[in-house]
Amino acid sequence: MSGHTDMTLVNDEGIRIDGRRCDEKRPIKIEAGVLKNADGSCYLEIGKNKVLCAVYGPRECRPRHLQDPTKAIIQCKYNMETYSVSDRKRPGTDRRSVEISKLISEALSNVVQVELFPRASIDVYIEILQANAGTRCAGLTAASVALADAGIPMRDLIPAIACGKADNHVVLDLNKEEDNFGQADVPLAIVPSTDEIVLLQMDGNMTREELDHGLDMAFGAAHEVYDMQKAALKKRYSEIEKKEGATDE
Amino acid sequence: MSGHTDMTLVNDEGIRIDGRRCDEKRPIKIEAGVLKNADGSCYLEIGKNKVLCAVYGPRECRPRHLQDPTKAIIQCKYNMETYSVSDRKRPGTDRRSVEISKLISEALSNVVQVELFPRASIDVYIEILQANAGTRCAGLTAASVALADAGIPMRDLIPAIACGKADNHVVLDLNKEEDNFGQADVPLAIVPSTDEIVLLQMDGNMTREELDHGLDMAFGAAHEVYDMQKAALKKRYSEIEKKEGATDE
Amino acid sequence: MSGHTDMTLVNDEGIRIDGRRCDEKRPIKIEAGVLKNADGSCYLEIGKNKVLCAVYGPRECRPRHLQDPTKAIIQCKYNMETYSVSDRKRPGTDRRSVEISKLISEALSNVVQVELFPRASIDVYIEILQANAGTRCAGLTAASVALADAGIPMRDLIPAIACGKADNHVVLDLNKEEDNFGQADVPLAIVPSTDEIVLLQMDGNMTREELDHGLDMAFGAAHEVYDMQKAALKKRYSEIEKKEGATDE
Amino acid sequence: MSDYIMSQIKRDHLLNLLADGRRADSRRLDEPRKITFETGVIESADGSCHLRLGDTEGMAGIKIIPGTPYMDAPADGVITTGAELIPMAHPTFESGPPDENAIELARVVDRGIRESGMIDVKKLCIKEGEQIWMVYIDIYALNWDGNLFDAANYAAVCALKTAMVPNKQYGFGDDMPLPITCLPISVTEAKIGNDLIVDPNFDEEAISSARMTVTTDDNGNFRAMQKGGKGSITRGDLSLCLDRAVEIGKQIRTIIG
Amino acid sequence: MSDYIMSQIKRDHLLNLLADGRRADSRRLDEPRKITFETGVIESADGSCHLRLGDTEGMAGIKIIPGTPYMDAPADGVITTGAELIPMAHPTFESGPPDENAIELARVVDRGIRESGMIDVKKLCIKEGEQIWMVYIDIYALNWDGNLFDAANYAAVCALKTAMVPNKQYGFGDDMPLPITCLPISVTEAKIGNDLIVDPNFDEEAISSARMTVTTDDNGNFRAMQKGGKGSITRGDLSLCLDRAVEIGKQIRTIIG
Amino acid sequence: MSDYIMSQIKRDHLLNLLADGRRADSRRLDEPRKITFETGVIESADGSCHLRLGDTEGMAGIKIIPGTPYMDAPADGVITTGAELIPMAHPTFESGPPDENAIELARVVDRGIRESGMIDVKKLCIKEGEQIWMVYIDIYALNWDGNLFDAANYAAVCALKTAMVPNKQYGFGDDMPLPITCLPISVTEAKIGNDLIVDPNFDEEAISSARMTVTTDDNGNFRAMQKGGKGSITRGDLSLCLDRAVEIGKQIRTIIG
Repeated sequence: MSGHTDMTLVNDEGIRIDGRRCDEKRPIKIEAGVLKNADGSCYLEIGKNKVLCAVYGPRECRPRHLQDPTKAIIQCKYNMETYSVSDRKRPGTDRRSVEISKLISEALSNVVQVELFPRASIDVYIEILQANAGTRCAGLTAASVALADAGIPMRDLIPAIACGKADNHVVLDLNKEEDNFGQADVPLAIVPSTDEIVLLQMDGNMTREELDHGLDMAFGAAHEVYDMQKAALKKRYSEIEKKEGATDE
Repeated sequence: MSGHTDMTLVNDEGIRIDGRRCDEKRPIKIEAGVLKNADGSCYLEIGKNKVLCAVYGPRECRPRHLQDPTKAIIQCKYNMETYSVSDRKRPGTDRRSVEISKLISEALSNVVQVELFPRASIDVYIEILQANAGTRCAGLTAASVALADAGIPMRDLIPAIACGKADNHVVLDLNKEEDNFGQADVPLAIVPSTDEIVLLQMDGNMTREELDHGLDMAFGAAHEVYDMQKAALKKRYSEIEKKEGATDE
Repeated sequence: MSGHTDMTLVNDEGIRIDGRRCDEKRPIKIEAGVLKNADGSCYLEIGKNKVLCAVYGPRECRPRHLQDPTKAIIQCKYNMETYSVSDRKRPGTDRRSVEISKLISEALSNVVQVELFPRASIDVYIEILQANAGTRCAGLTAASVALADAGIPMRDLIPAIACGKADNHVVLDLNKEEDNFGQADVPLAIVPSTDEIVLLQMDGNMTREELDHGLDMAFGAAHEVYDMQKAALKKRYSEIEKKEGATDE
Repeated sequence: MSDYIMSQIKRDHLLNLLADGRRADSRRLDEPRKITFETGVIESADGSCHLRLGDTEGMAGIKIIPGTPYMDAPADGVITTGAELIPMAHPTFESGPPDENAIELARVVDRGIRESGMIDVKKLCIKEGEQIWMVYIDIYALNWDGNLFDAANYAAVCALKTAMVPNKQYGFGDDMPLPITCLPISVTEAKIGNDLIVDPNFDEEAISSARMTVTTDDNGNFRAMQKGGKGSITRGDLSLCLDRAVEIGKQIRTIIG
Repeated sequence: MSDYIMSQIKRDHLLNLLADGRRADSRRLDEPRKITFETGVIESADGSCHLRLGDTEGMAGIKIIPGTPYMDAPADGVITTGAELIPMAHPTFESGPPDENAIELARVVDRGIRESGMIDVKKLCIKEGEQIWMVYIDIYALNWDGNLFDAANYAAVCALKTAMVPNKQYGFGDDMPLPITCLPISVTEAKIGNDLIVDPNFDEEAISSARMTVTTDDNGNFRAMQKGGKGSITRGDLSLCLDRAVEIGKQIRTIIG
Repeated sequence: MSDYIMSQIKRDHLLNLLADGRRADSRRLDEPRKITFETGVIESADGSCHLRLGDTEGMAGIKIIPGTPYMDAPADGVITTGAELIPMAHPTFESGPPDENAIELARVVDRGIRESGMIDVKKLCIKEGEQIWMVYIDIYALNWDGNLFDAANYAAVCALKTAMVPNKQYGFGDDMPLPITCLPISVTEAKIGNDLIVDPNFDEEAISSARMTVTTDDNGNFRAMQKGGKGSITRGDLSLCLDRAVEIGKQIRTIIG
């Protein structure tokens, strides 16, 4: 978020480096149930981001001192693979991934019916295979699909998407260049049925008007992402039904 | 403790860099009860050293395998803040602080009536805000005040102070230059009521006569420090009484 | 195992750098019962390798979650002392020592009657005092002697020795130069009474014929090592008897 | 009486008060606690501040050291922010490397300082491509009574504002003040029931469902935000937080500015 | 029905099948599972391969970065291999640094690649004594259904085979393929009772007493071997493993070559 | 019979003996155990010593390696001392990084060597400001029967005394002995009841309340001291320790000198 670059991020026609308009999100692909062992899983692409998410649980919470006698805890591990970024990332946890894991765990706690599973742990593993700005939103979007795929009771899904600012334009869903050299980044995640905000961060420089405009776009786009989440789950269920039907014959 | 420097540490009149005579300790300020959450606390300055100490306990000892079924254990953590020294100290524990924590825990075990609290832990946290030679003595002196402030039964307080050698003079309470470029440093801590030695280290080069002379000075000075410890606690108790009196009205 | 060097590893007469023939192993010295505290111990030299092994157990297995309710587990720690190699080795565990510790534990599990000691741990500590190629074989050979010295029921001992290839000759028991600049290294450990293979690794480049030839030599040499293991234990038992006899008088 | 029952009683008490628009310490919902602070307290630091926000107490110290620039910004100084929740500050804090709470705290403070451009890193170049100044901001919680986010932000800002670049120590001429362009001020609110309260203390934080931190610059522009906690906020809540962050930020700036 | 009884029943079932020379998924004893793979799937990597061996699934990514050579090989590139058994891949895998299983896996794959001379490290010199290419091979298990050794080997080999040295990114001219001399292929067998079966799946591994991995080069020479597990193999077993490694290695090479 | 009862009986036995001025192994109170040692036992080290003090047994190895000097001492060699209480040496020692006992041990030995000026670090300069010799002293406990402090000190001193600076290996000319100026010898006593006993063994340490280590140089000057343990010593105790450290130090010097 340097705010300084010779690069033109948004041209005079309001078109961005990757050909998008300011209010346009990147192409998204969501697939549920992609891994055999996990209780639930999801593969998600948004632009050049590639994210894999697996869910295990509810299962015994270890270490035991983390158990909550009144409800399940959600333990998310966000992890970037070493080759997912331009410089090789050192393996292992860093401060950034600790913060993101915490925020995603908290966001998911809003919709998962944790009170049904006292003392249990619901473990969410997010692997960033390829990163291109927006991985925390991509990971969270995939995570709620994987949770649903695991059959874990939820009151809603969580779609996430960022807005921000680049070359003095308020833009939706920043790409890598806009993230590096733009002026602001505002990741947002909501509960679509109530429009509650469950994840919100911002860094950069925005006026109140810009921020309101950006959030309007992000709320709208989040509802579109929500439709794609539901479609991916519908497709998954119909595949399972087909398989089970086939087995019945 | 290089023993080599072009600096004159003690001049022909027997006056040291900071204007002290050889048998003079630095100005000391002790304040008990400075932190709200801690069960007991103490802020101490000696020369340019600034030390904060908090005590929690007796409380449940964790991890459990450290519990002693016959008495409380004293767990001290001595920690230097990153900006307390001229070069930035890396955060986290190093070998020096592990050794000092161990020695202070052992020294305090002499006076705390640990046998009254089987299985418990008494936790002593010493933070070095600013270091200028003599922090282990400063930390230990503050710790016994903080323990008393916490109302933990003790058979005495522990004052601590160093003697040493610089420019071939036996000196009391070394400052940073004398610690870096002097010839010997001898931290000492005693139980004033019995003159037992509970902490003693030495490095450098001293003859028996020099050492005896230094220890004589340090024992004397420790008794003076003891008076200041008691005064700080008396002040603290009278403040508490005043407050409680005020509440009664 | 670079395979490239200007050094002549095996000369025209088939004689190696250290004067050995291709099928000749280095001088071996084995002594059992060398440490006072350990339940069993062994000191072993092969060529310039010097290895010390101590065994403790069967004893309580900690941490508890590693306990096996049906049998003892064997926990081996292979460790190189910092000065055992030409460059100073950093203290602590590295990936190589983790792998070797695992392979030696697995090999020993073949002969120790672990089913006699449910929930217990048998701890094997191997310290490499001086390394000169072949330390995993030396360590494993010493370990089974130390286990026997500890009186732990075993169905056999395990001798270990390497074969390999250097200057296009198949050779027995590689030395350091052959290990660094030779063409293949094949550590082997067997159960002599049945000729079962319990440890086998290989890296380098060998044809089937070369490998078969090398293994023939290594099997033969392992039986010779086995005789030396038994001799060391016999010597140890007779010393113990002598002592006990002396005590009886 | 058990801890659990005590905490239930305290909880009910606080919720009853809030229902009347009141708080246990008689503050208004949008009223931060009293701030007292002292700068320059640590001579071994290049800048320092001991700050109290009510009974929450912390120390920020600045160390400025020559270092090597990053390849992609060869003339820019480097900022590094750390926060330690040392066990001195609260019975529940544990020894050891920073946990997720300490890491989040440090990163939120860091973003406020970094993204506001508070420090003009362009002026921290010693020799382009070779040597720049590295500014280490280290924050220690000394006593935790809620809202460490704002206490840490204020302490760090005050310490930076009064910090000197130690040119002399390294033979680069006279010491100079750290190049400061503005004061990023965070305002943190807790959501309890349907209410948002500014600068929650420990008891209030304990019963809150969500936390919202908004950092503004001298112009009232937004420079950093962070929602925390396992609950949610509404768009209306956010709007109130943004309004208050501007307004209260101004007040705070008059106190510490 | 308890897990223990389930596993006993499964065990007996598999042993009964093997007594008839059959396997639960109707493979022959010397028949590996189906391999499917896709290379170049990760644009941010210099080489990559997503590979499935039956239901075992992994990803290998290659990063090629300029670095400093070792003193004793001033003109040679450097190869580093890591493997992570991330908790995504199996309910028993745990977060944290690689354990002994992950380390053994990485080292066995590494030895196959290194000792076969698959990568001509002499051609990875940028400036002798100063700068060489460092080739990082990172392997992630995504779904574990047995025999990670072969899956990791095949994924790494495919990723390397299609990797490009990023000369352009560092201003050294045009990108070039990584200099590959041969394809080291491992074949892993599990010993169950007196039988040796190729490419064991999870259930088969669970009841096996020993594991034998043999890696051959294009000429059918042996380049790496590793016996694992708490059981033993006979010299006759080894002979069979060596024969099969050559034969099946050839088949695999036609699939991924 | 329980361990606890055993240890009580042993304790009473030792205390009864001490009341008569005797020790279980019939030593006088001020009599150290027999020292046997062998230097040069490790060819891969630049100096080494395997030493026994009674049944306490340890190994010290020296590695001397070119390195970069510290900024504030550009022409001085660097000394680093490590000690490992490996689990081989006693059933209570655990694997892992050095704990507080190992750290204290290493630091006390280090101070004796460093503060006595035993090694003339001024003579360990290769090129001022650029390259100096780094002397690594690594001590391993092999069998612990009490008083590791003295055993480690003696082993390290013997290893250093016989160490060679490996000039040849690095092309700096002929090897030379490490520049040694004196032999710092520590004498450790344990306080049991009101008695002080020299060189306590394991059983004696177990019932002692305090430990006092005093290190002298060839002139009988004091170079390092360390009181340890949860008990105290009197000024009179200290006086006795100082006297004995000089006297016994001389005896030890004739043995290992």
